[in-house]
Amino acid sequence: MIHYLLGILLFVIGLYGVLVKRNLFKIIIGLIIMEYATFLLFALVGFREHGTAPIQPGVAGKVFVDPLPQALVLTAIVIGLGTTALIAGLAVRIYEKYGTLDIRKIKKLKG
Amino acid sequence: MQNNTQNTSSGMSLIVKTVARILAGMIMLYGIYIVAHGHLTPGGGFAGGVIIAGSFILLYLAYGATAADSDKRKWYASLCESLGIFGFWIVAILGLVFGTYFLFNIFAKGTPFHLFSAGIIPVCNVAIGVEVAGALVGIFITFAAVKLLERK
Amino acid sequence: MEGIAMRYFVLFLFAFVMWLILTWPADWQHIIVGVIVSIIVMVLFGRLAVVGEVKMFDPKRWAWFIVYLVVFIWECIKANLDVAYRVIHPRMPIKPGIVKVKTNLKSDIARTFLANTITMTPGTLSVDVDGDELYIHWIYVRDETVEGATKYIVGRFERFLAKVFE
Amino acid sequence: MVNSIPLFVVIPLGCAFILPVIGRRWERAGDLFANLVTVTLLGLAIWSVRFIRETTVYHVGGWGAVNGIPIGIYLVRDGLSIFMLVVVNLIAFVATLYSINYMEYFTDKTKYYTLFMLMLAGMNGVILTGDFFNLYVFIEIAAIASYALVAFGTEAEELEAAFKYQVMGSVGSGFILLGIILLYSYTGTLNMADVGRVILDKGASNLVWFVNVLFIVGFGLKAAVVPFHMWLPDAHPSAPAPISAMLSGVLIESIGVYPLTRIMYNVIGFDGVLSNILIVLAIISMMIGGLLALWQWDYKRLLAYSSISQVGYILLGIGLGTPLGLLGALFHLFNHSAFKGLLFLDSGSIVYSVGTRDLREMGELDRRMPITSKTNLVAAMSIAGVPPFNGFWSKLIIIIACIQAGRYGVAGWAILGSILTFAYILKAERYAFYGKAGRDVADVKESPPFMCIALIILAVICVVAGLMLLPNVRETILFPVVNTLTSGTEYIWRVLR
Repeated sequence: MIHYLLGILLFVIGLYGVLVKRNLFKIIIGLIIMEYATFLLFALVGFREHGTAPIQPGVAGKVFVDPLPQALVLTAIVIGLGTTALIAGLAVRIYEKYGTLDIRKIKKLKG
Repeated sequence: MQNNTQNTSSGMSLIVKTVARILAGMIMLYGIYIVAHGHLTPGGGFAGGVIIAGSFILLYLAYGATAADSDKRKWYASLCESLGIFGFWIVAILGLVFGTYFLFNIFAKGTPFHLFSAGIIPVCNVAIGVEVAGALVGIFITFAAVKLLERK
Repeated sequence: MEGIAMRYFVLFLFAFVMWLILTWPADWQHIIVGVIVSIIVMVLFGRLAVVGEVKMFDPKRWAWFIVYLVVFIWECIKANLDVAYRVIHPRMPIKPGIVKVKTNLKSDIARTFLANTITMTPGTLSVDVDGDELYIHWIYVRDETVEGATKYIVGRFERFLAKVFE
Repeated sequence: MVNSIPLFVVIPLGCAFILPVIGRRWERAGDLFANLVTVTLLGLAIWSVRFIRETTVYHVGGWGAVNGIPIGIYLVRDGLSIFMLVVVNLIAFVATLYSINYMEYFTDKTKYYTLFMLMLAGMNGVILTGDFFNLYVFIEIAAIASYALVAFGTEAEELEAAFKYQVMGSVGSGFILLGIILLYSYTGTLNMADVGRVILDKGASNLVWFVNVLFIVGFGLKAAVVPFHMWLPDAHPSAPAPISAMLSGVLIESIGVYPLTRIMYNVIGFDGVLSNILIVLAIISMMIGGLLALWQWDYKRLLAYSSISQVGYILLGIGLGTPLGLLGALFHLFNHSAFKGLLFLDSGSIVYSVGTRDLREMGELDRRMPITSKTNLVAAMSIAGVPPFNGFWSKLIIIIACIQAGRYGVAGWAILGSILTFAYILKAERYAFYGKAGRDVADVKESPPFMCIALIILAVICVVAGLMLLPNVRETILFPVVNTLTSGTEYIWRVLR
């Protein structure tokens, strides 16, 4: 139970960063924390007490760690890499155009 | 980047350059090792691809942003990326073409725990490795170019 | 042109040996893949990685390399004891500073080895290289002049490195 | 033919991967390949309509069920999927046709088509997949491509809009992934049907409720339902016009509304509380979207706010949960794709010819750009709900469904919403095409041929789509689609079988 709470706490910390911070890169860091909180939670969901790696053949009666979340977390990390690269690129281009990273000064769009 | 071993004008100091020059090949070898053994040991296409990209990025870091900033390099990186993922796509639809399922394991599976085993998985790993290496090098070159622009 | 070909071949050998070490025990599958991989590495980095390829096949240089290793280990032990003495000593007799030294070594790889050797020896740390001048951070500056510092720091290794790489 | 199912994802992906290679030397490759792909997919989707009463399951990689437990990724094609496929690929086809001329504006057409194809593959994948993690992956593919497409012009406002869009979109994805993880920890499986089966067996605990909330927030962010709508009015107008049409017309529906509906109805099971939540969100969206649209002077921005309002209608029908409500919602979804796509393409034509998005600077365009103005009129009549056009029928059905369900207040809000729609669209029409010109429009010409063809296709669809309600047609096309939703968790047994 505790790992669910900690994972969601980390998620909320990231969300706080996204909502409250004013610097573009701090917002990005908040997003990354959010992403990684979910990944961590996912990896922990697959954890089994005294489990071993699920690759040995012919070991009956042993507890295996659930391998599915590990594979999926890897996929999710790759997706996270793509989004992070894209958003960092956007932030850099915004910096080129506006000359600032402060989100309060970047508002050509209203609403 | 090719022959300017005496050129100290850009990039890091001579020590870093020399070490990067010698080690880049070995890093790439290790990356390929990870990719090729993706179905036997931890790692695989993505992890190995990142290491392969690391070998190039190490060189670019050592020799400075000017070495990396070139349209030709960017094009090669993007070509690697596209061809790698296209190779994966080809492998994936081979299953469809031969009348079974998309991503069906059409190759012989071989003996477990040998290098040539597991059917299409090593092939897919190689394709992913090429793709990831190209993509990461491309991302790095793009960001390096942006930094240059700012300095001007 | 022959030099270039040799350069590629040297890298190929290096890569192949490295591959065998990684995949040991190697069966025929590993060897086939290893040859292909080594060729890929050779093509991509061959021009860059190795300079002075012919020296590779000179057994005298390898012998000097072993001598150099012995000297390095001996100096290393001495320097370790020296630093340990300074640390344990109640008054901590250190006099840190950065000194400039000169080297006669010409090739990149020899200078790199020299700088790394100096760094790996406790008490000294190479900060930067500029042409034939090295800037060294020294835990106890015995001699502030360039010549004196050169004799203390570089002189210990330079002869052997020159024999190995020049 | 079972093997046609993965083609919806495979073909656009292949096109996206090969285009960067061949498009470097061959500028026109993108135009040719992208249009071929979308035509093929539209044909496949329409051809699939004959299977609309069946549920076909495709096991990717041949990984079927072991002892009744699904272990691979399932692609599921049933009535709702086919309906959505037709909508998405129809708009995609029109958008690519339109892009041939329109994207001459921009520098790198090849990259544009690559991203477009990725987005299309993502949307088709979302629609077809029967696996939760696969759903997340496809949502992310579609979303990442759309972020990049919004920023495609790389002007200051576009970058800002894309940044905002991506931050909100990533937060939404985070919520969705968190919900999926919690569901996995509760059920131990990721297959949608299997998750539904386990929830039926174990009963819905508080965790499932928490997951429901996460999904409503996550997919609500993707669908721009009102408390989570802030990014849409910036992002959709900033994109190139065909992309605006895709984003507003189908993207928010296929990666926002569709998965939410699918999960609520077919996996977790729909009930009164969810229904009330959705109806409240729908009414707020309808009202606030419509009111804010009234204030806008930027034509594309007005249309973007109108999208929020129209998505409210769709959600209202879905929230009602009655067969008639669902029929209205799905029909409105189709109509919204058609007329909002058409309106955005028209705005693109105006930008192409006049060079402004400000309504005050337009005017007198009905004589200068006859095709654009006529098609725009059709779309405007549709969205405003003037009788013979399609928008009228879908709104009418939704309002009747409200009354039938005994929710008279909700019906009143829906009528008010449609009056608002009428008001803002009248304003746009009046200023853009019929009012006095705010600037010199003497040299304004009609847009190039491919753009006009695209406009005419959509206008024809707007006119004739009402025919889908004819007695025999609705029984063959719309009713099976509604059935997949009203049959609820029977989906589980149809998939697992």
